Amino acid sequence: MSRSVIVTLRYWAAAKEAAGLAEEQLSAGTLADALNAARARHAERPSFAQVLGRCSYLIDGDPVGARDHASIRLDEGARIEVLPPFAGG
Amino acid sequence: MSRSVIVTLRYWAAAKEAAGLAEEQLSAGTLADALNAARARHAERPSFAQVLGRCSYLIDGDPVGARDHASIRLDEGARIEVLPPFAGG
Amino acid sequence: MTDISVEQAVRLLAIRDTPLSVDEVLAAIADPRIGGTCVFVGTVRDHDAGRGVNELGYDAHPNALKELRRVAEGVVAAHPGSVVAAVHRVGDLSVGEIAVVVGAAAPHRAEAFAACRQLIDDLKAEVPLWKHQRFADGSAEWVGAE
Amino acid sequence: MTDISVEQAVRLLAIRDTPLSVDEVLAAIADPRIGGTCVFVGTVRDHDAGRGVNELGYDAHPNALKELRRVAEGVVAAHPGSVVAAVHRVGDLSVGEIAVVVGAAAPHRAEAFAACRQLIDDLKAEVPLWKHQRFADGSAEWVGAE
Repeated sequence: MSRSVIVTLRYWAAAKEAAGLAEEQLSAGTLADALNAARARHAERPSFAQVLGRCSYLIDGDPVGARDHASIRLDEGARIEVLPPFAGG
Repeated sequence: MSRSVIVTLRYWAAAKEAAGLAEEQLSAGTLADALNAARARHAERPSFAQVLGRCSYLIDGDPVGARDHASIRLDEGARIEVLPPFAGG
Repeated sequence: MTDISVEQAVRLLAIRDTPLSVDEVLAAIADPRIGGTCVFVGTVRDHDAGRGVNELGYDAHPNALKELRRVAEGVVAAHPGSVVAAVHRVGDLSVGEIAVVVGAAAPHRAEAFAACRQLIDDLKAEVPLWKHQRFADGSAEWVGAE
Repeated sequence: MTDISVEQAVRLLAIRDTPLSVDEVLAAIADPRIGGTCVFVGTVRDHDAGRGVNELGYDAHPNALKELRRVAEGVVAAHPGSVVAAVHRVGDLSVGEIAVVVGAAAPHRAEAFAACRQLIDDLKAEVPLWKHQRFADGSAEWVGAE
């Protein structure tokens, strides 16, 4: 695992419900590490991994888009937002 | 000319304006005769024939549609309505 | 969507010479089973093909309302589950005034848009209404009769 | 149609937790150069996929208004001469309440319909908003997250 930093995960809508909380901090090197850590932490909540699999992500406000999560190195204090599929209108 | 009957022509919108009147009576055997007679009667009004060429017709409320005008024999007192292209909305 | 008969699905049809209201059409097609409502509003523009327009006059043939009903029933038949309404103005209208409001509501937006578009398209093509444009330069013409 | 800048063509954008009004959107896009106005209204339906719905809750991400502006500017860029408006509701809504109103006006109806349809489609696809459905049987779910 590349060197780790403390990052914040901010969950929205269905992700917040599945996580049972709006925000949490954890240690990770890449975005993939952070999501794996979150899955491990919420392993007892069945729908968490399932919802996470459908989410898109922002890091400090910028969309991650289709980039490979394992290739995205996180900065100290990065803010990762977890967005379920949009359902407006 | 097949036997003639007295029919009424009722003009609408642009046709009424081109004819300079809403309604007139004339003698005709078929729809084609009636329209020819009307053209002759309003020969001095330049736009009349031009507008007539763009109109659709009802005879006693029934649309003439694409039927050949010369083949439509008129009944005594038939009411022929002259409808310019529709422009609602 | 429970089946609505064609008659029930046509909620409001009117041709009148008093100002039109979008709210009236919206209220007519409001329905708890409805998720999407599409409304088209035709208003008098201040120009046409580069010429300034002052006013518009609409005439209707006595068959107009009957034809509008036939068009509306055709739309709901083509879009099962949709409900529709259409009101058209006759008489003299100034710039900005509403000439026509058509609305269609359906469980989902795709049907609402499709039904609304067909309603205004078929109204224009099949309902005996005529538009007399009065230009700023004092001239006037019946639209579509040139 | 004289050129309107993209900014001017986006007349009204709002995300708010108070009841929405179609009239507000119509007024925002009224324009004497306009002949056709298309409005789409999304309302809370009393059922979804056969299940009775009691209430709907909408959440918005803080970026939502910024994204809505990007979407609206994309629509007017794709439909020169059109003017648009969009208002979306957040908070708890009962059956029949208005969740979204989008409107597009243009010289002719084809552009008005196309711009309005793109506006609601892109809003749904690109603006971070979420819908929480509360069913008559007491269960609830976030739409699209299953």
